[in-house]
Amino acid sequence: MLSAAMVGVVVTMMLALVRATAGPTVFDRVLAVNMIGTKTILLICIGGFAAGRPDFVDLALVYGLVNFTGMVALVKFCRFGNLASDQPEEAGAQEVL
Amino acid sequence: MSEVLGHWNQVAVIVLMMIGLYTVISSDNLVKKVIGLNLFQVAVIMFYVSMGKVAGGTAPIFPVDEAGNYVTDIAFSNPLPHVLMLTAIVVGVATTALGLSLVIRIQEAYGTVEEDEILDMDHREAHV
Amino acid sequence: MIEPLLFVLLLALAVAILKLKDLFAIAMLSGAFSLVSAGLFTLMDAVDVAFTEAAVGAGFTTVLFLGTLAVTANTERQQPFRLGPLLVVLVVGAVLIWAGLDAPLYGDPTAPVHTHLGAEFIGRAPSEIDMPNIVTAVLASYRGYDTMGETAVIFTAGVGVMLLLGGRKGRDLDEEDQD
Amino acid sequence: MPLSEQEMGKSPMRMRDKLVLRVVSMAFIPFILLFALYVQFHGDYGPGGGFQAGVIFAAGVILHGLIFGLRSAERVIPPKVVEIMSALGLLLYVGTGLLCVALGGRFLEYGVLDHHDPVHGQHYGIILVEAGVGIAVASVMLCIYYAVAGRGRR
Repeated sequence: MLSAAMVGVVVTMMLALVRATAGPTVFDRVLAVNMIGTKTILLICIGGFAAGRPDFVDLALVYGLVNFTGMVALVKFCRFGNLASDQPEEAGAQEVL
Repeated sequence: MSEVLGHWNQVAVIVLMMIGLYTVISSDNLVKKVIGLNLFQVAVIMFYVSMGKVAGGTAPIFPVDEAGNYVTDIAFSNPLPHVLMLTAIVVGVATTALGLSLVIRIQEAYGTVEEDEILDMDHREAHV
Repeated sequence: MIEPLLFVLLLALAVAILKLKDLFAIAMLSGAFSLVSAGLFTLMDAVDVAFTEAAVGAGFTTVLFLGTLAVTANTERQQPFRLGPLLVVLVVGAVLIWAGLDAPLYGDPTAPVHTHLGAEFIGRAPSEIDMPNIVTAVLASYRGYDTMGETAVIFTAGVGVMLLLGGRKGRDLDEEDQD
Repeated sequence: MPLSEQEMGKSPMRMRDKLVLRVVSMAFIPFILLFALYVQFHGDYGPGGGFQAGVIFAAGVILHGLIFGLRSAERVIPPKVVEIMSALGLLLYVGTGLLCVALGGRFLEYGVLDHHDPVHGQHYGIILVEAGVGIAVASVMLCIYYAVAGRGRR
């Protein structure tokens, strides 16, 4: 049962990978990569329970917390073009968040 | 063929390693070369970790039973490759940072990170 | 057997990284690559390695690559196809696979790796160190010299980055106080 | 929520003015830092340790830097402090080894740290060494972030 769930999660990750590779816009890619991250969290939770060591949910937690930093960096980069300043580069750009 | 399938982990790791190597030697872009090195590094780490796996084993952390004693009579995966690779990952990211700062300096000095253009500039400078 | 399936996904990610020309997308995909590889580490029982890979790959490496891309060009130039690298890679890969066929099978408990030092550590750790996590015990105590060297390498890399990128002095010259 | 004139600053488009992002990250950053400490000190009992804790701590500060600007992060943890701490972390590691020598053992032989019970000595030694690793890794990572992100501003 748990193995079937894991196979399902991996198949979902593959679908997300197709979108991340093909994705015409940046936001398709960001969403798809974020989805791969979320599915990895699920995979680790299921794997922990399948191995009978559910205390490894710690690992899933660190994904959830640190993945957020990476996503904010991605979004900031494609909005501002750098990671340091908090001023937008071009005036009148579209609000994206 | 069944020989190869029995060693699926090594075959997969070597294919991954070769993709990384190909990225390093075929691309002229220095940033992409660093990413290729990262792929290569993950492949090596994966190789070590897959060697440490014991069938039917569990992660090398002793479970604690109700009485507070460690359960030691179950099979554990080998902790030694994990220790070596754990430090290798952090060292790897530190050296990646060093490589990327070299790329930044190259960009500032030459105005490009494409290797052949940089070599062209060097040659022209040497002949002037 | 979920590991081979996940490995296929990992290989697909690597090929996508190789094929794409948009370096921003590549930075993004390399983040996803290390996430997936960390998932694979968990399934191979290396929870500590997975922990490190997750912390490093998901957050820090992405930030690092994006910080570099902010300075350099965002797309890779189109390259002509070259036969040399492909031949080198194919030959090296074939030799490595041929050499690897003599190695013990995946998960074989009688492999030489498991019969000497690893078993020794697992047997001695409960009485000598008395900590549940064998990896921490080996990392900090049995192989303490090794870890000290690694810490020194990290420190040296940090010093190198500081020297290359100028530290505080280089930055403060050309920027007025904006906050 | 209306923002005061000072909070708005010169440009209304800054990262920190995005309400959802700011509120979520304000809620996240303390948890990331706390989780780093948990990973540091729970590393003896579960997965984790100094290397992981250092990177997670740095990720928390980097998130602050991304949302509120590099300048703000450099005010929270100044680059000078980071540079000193990265050396201090390594010194704490080496110092633990030298302390063992001073107490009559060999280099990094933690058993002598507690003269009643060598197993307790091992625990003290491992905690000290992991703390050194955590401090060194966190500060080197922050150092690299300050250096690389500061370049991108030009």
